[in-house]
Amino acid sequence: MSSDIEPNDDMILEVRNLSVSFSRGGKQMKAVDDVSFTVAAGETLGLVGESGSGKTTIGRAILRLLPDANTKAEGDVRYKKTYLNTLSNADMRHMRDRLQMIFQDPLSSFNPRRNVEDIVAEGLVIQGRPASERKSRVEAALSAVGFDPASVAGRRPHQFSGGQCQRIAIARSLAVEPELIVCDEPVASLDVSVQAQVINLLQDIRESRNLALIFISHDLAVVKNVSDRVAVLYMGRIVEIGTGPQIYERPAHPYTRTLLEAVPVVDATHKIEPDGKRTVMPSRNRPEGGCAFRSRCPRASEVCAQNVPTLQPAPRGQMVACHHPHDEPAPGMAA
Amino acid sequence: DEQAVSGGEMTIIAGSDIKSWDPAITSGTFPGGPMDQLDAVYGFLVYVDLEGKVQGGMAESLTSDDAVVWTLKLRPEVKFTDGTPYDAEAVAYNWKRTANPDTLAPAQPFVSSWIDGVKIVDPLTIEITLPTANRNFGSTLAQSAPFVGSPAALEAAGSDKAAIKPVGAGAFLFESWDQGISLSFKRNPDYWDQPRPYLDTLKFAIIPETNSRISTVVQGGATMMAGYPYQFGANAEAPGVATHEIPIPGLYRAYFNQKAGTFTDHRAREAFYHAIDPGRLMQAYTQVEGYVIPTNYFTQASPFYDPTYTLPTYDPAKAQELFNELAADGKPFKMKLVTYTNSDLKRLSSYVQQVLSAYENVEVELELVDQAMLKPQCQTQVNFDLCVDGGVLVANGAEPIISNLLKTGGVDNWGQYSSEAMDGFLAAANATMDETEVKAAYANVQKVVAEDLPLYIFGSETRFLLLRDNTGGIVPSNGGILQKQYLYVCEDACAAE
Amino acid sequence: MTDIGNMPAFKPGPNAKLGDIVRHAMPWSSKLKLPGATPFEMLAAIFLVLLVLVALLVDFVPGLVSPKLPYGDFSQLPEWSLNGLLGTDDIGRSIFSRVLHGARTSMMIVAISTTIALVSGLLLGMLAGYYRGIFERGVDLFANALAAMPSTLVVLAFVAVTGPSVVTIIVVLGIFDIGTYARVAKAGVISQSNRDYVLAARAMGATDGRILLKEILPNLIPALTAVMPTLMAGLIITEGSLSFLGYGIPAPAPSWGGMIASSTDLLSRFPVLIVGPVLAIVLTVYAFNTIGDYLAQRLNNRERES
Amino acid sequence: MLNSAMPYLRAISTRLLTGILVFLLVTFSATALSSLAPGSAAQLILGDYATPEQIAALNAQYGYDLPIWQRYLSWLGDLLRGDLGVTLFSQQPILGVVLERAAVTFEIAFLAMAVSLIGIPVAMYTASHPNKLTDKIMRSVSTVLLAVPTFVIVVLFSYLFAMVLRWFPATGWAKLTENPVANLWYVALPVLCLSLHQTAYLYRVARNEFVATLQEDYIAVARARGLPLSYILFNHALRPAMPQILTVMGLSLTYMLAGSFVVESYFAVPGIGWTILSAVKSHDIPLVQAILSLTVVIFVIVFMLVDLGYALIDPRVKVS
Amino acid sequence: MDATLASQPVLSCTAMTCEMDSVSGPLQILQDINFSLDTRRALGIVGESGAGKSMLIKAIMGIAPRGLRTIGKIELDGQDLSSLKPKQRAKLIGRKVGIVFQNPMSSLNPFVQIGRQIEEAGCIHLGLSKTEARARSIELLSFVGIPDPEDCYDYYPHQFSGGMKQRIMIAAALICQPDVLIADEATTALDVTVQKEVLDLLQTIQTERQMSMILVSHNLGVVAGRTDEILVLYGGNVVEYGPTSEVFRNPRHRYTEALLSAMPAMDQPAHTRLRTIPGQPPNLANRPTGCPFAPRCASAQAKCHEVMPAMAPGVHPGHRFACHFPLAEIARPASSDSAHVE
Ligand SMILES: Nc1ncnc2c1ncn2[C@@H]1O[C@H](COP(=O)(O)OP(=O)(O)OP(=O)(O)O)[C@@H](O)[C@H]1O
Ligand SMILES: Nc1ncnc2c1ncn2[C@@H]1O[C@H](COP(=O)(O)OP(=O)(O)OP(=O)(O)O)[C@@H](O)[C@H]1O
Ligand SMILES: [Mg+2]
Ligand SMILES: [Mg+2]
Repeated sequence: MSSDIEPNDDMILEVRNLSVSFSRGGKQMKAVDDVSFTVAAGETLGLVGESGSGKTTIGRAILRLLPDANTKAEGDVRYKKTYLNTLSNADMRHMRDRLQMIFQDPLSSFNPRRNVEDIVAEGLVIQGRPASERKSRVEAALSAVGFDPASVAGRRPHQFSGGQCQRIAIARSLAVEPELIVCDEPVASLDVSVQAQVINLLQDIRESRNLALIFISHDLAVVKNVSDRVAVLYMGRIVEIGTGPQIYERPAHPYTRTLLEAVPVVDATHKIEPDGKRTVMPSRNRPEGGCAFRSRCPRASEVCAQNVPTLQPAPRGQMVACHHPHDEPAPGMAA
Repeated sequence: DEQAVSGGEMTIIAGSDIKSWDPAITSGTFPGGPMDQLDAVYGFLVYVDLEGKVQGGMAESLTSDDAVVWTLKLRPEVKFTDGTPYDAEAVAYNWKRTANPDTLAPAQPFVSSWIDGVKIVDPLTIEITLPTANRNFGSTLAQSAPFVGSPAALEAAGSDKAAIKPVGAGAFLFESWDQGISLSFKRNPDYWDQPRPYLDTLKFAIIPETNSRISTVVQGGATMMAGYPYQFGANAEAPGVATHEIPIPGLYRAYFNQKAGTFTDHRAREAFYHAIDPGRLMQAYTQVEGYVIPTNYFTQASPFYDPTYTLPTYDPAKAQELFNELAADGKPFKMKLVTYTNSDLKRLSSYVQQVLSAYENVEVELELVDQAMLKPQCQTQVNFDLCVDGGVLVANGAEPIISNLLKTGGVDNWGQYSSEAMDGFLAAANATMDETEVKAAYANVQKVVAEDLPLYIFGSETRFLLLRDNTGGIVPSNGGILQKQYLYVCEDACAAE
Repeated sequence: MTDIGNMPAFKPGPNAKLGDIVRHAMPWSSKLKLPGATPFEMLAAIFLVLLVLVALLVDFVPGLVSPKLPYGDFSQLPEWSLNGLLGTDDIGRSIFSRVLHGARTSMMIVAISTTIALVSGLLLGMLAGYYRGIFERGVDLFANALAAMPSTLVVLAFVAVTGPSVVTIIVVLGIFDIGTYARVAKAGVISQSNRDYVLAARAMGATDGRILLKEILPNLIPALTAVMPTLMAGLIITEGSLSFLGYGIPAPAPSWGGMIASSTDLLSRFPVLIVGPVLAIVLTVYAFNTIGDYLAQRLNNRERES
Repeated sequence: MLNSAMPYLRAISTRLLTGILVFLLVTFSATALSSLAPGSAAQLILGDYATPEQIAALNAQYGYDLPIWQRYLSWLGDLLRGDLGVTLFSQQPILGVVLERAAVTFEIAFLAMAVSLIGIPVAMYTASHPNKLTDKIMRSVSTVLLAVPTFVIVVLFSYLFAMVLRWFPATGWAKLTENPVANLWYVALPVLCLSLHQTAYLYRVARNEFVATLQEDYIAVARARGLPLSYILFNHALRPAMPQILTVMGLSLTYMLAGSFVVESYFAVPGIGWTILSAVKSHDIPLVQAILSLTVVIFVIVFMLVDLGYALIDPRVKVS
Repeated sequence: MDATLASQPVLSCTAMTCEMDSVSGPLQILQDINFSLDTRRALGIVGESGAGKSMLIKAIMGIAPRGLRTIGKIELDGQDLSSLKPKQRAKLIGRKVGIVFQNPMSSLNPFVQIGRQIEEAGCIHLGLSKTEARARSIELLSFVGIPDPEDCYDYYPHQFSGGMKQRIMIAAALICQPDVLIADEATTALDVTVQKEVLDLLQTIQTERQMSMILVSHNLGVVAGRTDEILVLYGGNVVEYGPTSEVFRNPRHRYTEALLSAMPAMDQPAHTRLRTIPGQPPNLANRPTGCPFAPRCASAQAKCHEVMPAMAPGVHPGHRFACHFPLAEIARPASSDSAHVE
């Protein structure tokens, strides 16, 4: 079904038909189901979706960071000319200076027993760089995220605030000079005031180094700000993918619209009229067969229960996996 | 015995369990030991009384005029509890069984030496003709083969010792045995000597801890335990409790290995005697001062005591000299002391080690083994230099213990001591009924002991019972084992002395 | 030993805290860094430090007699002198000297057994926690089997085989603690593996060996040190029980359990003589347990904060 | 309902499987060890005058000369046939002996456990008033109690209560079924000695667990709702703290079964602790094996019960 | 102020300060808090993490951690809470205030059936009988939109999703028919779509039951359309307090304004640079002498570093802020959708 996505050399990353399933207590659970997308050099792809929709799993599957024990991953991940999924562990290790990751909880992504320079230098140590080179690159990376290397020297991660920690995490990734960074909810644990700093920092770095980013977040406003293109995930499948304006201004998938409607807007000019129906949304368990969203979908029909919708071009150019896509502006959006 | 009353129950505390009911396998003379438990079921055929005289038990008498021909008279109408008669046939059967090497009886060498001279005169009379005169035949028999089991029961068990059922004609009937915990007997209603036994129930309780044993008696949880006054301390004065002396002196001794190792050299044995102050050693052992230290095998209380021949005395300078001499000869004094894990013995051995270690050219190693492993290690494997057996060895009436200890190949001769002179004097003492000849022979024995130093003799003591003061009918036999048929529970404190 | 007479006078007022008194009496104790420790914990730490010092330096204590040679008469009651402080034992040795030398015996057993257990437990636990699967099952099985066997009994059986020997005791006791260390290490590895820093290291291209040794291992140390004192206290108790039963350290080496056993028999006549060794073992176990609790509490707090 | 029972069944069967493996491991080690020990049963049965040949012959008769694994297999075979044999000397059926003595040990262990349960309410109280005087006192007391090894407690208590004060019997036993009153009297000291340590241990674990539980968010919620402290303790804190307490109780039960030999041999109580000790000494290997097997079986059962307890207490637990 | 019945506040705090000892000296966790909540009104409390939002709620509820000293007056329904004994106080609050906490996963006791957890406060405070309590909890369960309330009564918390748990928490908070409902970050841990459902539910209940409500959040968007008044906390101080629409439309304190513009908005194009607030929130152990925000404020003057600004009234009635150099009042039509026009 994704054969229409041609191998494209502008795209530094291509994910094709990626499926990941976890086995738990004998049961197989498909966390990612046949996902395909590409990322161009210097481009930011936003991944949004509710909790458990498989965002993190996709990010980790690309970087081959999923646990081996109970995981089964299928599909191709091509980085430039290399198929990452077929590399040996040793070869993959060599790729790691080009592909990096930033985690949601910066503090827990640092070894509490290390000091800041060691943390930032770790990738370089693993890559076997000489000490002198390490020192200069660590300093450069720390300066790039706005630290005075001398003043942070020797300090431990817990002596820094959340925003500072996230900046150190970015420095750690930058030190190895990667070409693509997967950012897994990098600002979710941060306060608004700090979140802005980190987002700005990521944007600056992206521009100055022509970095490609995969930016995972459940905050649609943040994703809108940072992304060139956005993929909306629902239960392990991409339900809509397109450029930011396409998705935000004319969302075609009913789920995308639900998400957009739910975003709390900083607008106190009028009181929100609460939705009077207070019944809970029907269970969020995946229904058997058909479109996974149909149990929550106001537009669901017979066909939704029978056929799994595939990604199709929507009127505004984005791709949407829906039998009944919308073609009107987003709620609250001017046409 | 006047006020003896029937009924009641007594519990004798034992230190360890018996291993089988085989009447041919007996050892130990201490109350609570295996012989004590076998006595309840089998009863003594003959026994040695406090004066050292052989008395009739299940038998009426054992007598001889010339020490060569002995007549055993049995009592009429005695029956084993399985109904078979306790007659000459049964006794002879048991002796034959003991003489058979397959039975593995300790008394096998003794019994087999005269088994061919056994003649059944009538169902109640046996005549034994010894190959050589043995004035101590009766006491030796009482000590080493006193029990007679029902031939039918023994026959039934075949070669499987564990399968032997306790069927005797003794005062009590075996009731139950809880391995490692307790044994229980009930009155034999058909006992020949009515109204004895007096007790309805007799029990043995196995309690390993000395303190626990003492408290148990003090609290009335058991009737009696054997021990020494130093162990009882103030508990002997507790209400309801009495002590009872069994006035037969015993020897504390240790075996020198004379087959191999340091002590094969006479100087080493002598040095050992010189090196340790036996008075202090006894004090360390018992934590009580003022023991009289025996000067030879026979103590002052013994009719055979001869002050002429004495063992070497404490003389550290001399000891050091000998140790140096040994070292100079390339035979440095290096010994392994083996004993079992009893706290008194631990103390004793630690003291020996401590004292010897203060000398130069001396090395002492201790090995504490399980009580059950002591005999195998010392007797069978002869794997020691000095082996200390616990408790005292009853030395009344010289035989059979003295021969067992000192004769070449004697069953208790763990040190493998062997001396023709000694063997000759021991035989001479046995061969005559003449008291002066006996005395002369034993004087020579003491001379050889003082010269050869076959054993390390360091103390003597009599054994005591700690018992409830309402215990009556205490009739010791063979140096300490109470005859169960006489025991009774009295109303007042009849045991208090 | 410091001369008590030379200490400056210090009169604890009614409101003086135990901690002040301790700090005053032992000025160096404030250098012992135990953040947030109560006075009892300080005392316990000081006690353990002293114990280790005693174990190392007992031979150099001036005036202290040998623990193997007679000092006075048998079973002498305590008197006011260095060697007679706790009385003499049943064969006249100084109990005080034996208690101090017993500390060396106990500390040596504790140190070596713990090293054995810690190294093997750590290795097994890390493999089990990191690779899970068959490793984990094997290690669990091993730990369960150890837990299902009464350790004292097994040592008894071993002692029956090899004869009483320090080596046997140390090794068997060490083996019995492997299970616990392995469990703690395993749990630690599993919980650390769930932290993102392990993933971050993988993302940097770290090998399993590097992750285990350089990333995870240092973070296991707090949990391991927190269980260590408690296990050490257990070792002291087990060693004491064995020596008490007569299967422990061979004589004449001084051991607390053996000393208690020998005073037990004479308890009705010389009850005071049991005080020294009992106090030694109780205080030591108390100190180990207290420090163990302190470390566990700190670990808890740290985990809660993070 | 069958569906909801399935996970339990699976959890129990995996436990059982582990249990069986542990059982095999432990009993095999026991066989191996016993065959290495010096001396032999034959030696003890035949007495001190047996020749090495006779001993060897009897060993052959008992099969003690076979290689370890063969001996082990034949023992296993006998076990599967339900034939545990008889004790070496008294020829009692081992099964009966072991069960009877296990009952004694169980009684002591259970009573000690029951006594130690008073640690829980005390823990509840002190945990809800942390760092108050009672808490401090109880903590110190329990630390001190934990520091006194059982053998020291046994020595001191038997000296004090049996020798000096004579309140309780120094040794002995009366069967519960035959004389319950006497049984209580005999059981008092052993139980006291065992439970002291136990109570302190349980108290500490329970206190720490309650302190931790009381810091949970849902306790804050309950407090915010103005619920009284006692209500919160019993209705909200007790159950969450139970799994940990249960684990400790399970561990202690096995500890008490295994660690009972000092207590039992000192008080001459006919339980399995003392029995195994004397059986080891007298090389009664079938008896040792039987007791060890029982210990493992108990261990497995106790932990299965603990698991089951988790499932009963904690509604979230379905499969281990 | 005249005490007419209409403006009688349900809950008010006057000059409330909370202090706590720490290793580095006493911490002023909250300083001089004043606010009052009228009946049927909703108050939003916003601020960064560590600003003291939860502490404020806990201090009011009397469940602050050990060692916290609360000075000042808290009045509930006209009754001064500090004059009550702890037990009475707990009972009063338990009856009059319902509370929903941040983490639905940990706020429900996993060991107790949810029905019991809902009704227990009712049984204790109102003396409801078992059957009454059961009936009422089932009614509440269906009221908060839990399907099959009869069955759910006996379920355990783990059988519900996060959003459902939060609804159950709401039901439990309503059992005593409280006058005030407090939601402390009640939706932070939830997905956006679920957050909307829960917020809608809270708002509906508040109006239906004519309760007062306090909505605590660090997300300005959450309180924006759903509250009447808003209280902005910064480092334990109230920096701005006033009608929600006023504060959002025309923030006067520079912190409030900075916070608002730091948020990425849905109406900005991609890659818009966001405004940042440099520096970090104040260290409570070592507060700056002047305005707590001064070290991070772009327009701070010397005075700001020296003098602590007092709360000053703004133009709009009820709008107060603590800033020496507040932002200018912008005149804009009161009700307009112009915010959405680019
Ligand atoms: N190691 C694992 N083993 C088993 N299941 C897993 C594992 N990791 C993730 N899952 C499951 O896979 C699904 C997708 O998880 P994932 O973490 O990718 O979601 P997400 O979109 O990142 O959610 P969130 O917003 O909560 O981070 C979830 O249902 C999760 O429970
Ligand atoms: N138990 C405590 N001991 C000491 N300080 C505390 C304690 N609890 C909270 N604090 C401090 O009180 C201040 C206010 O904390 P509070 O939890 O009220 O913040 P908050 O605004 O609710 O933050 P968040 O958005 O993270 O929930 C913080 O600086 C915090 O460090
Ligand atoms: Mg995620
Ligand atoms: Mg909060």
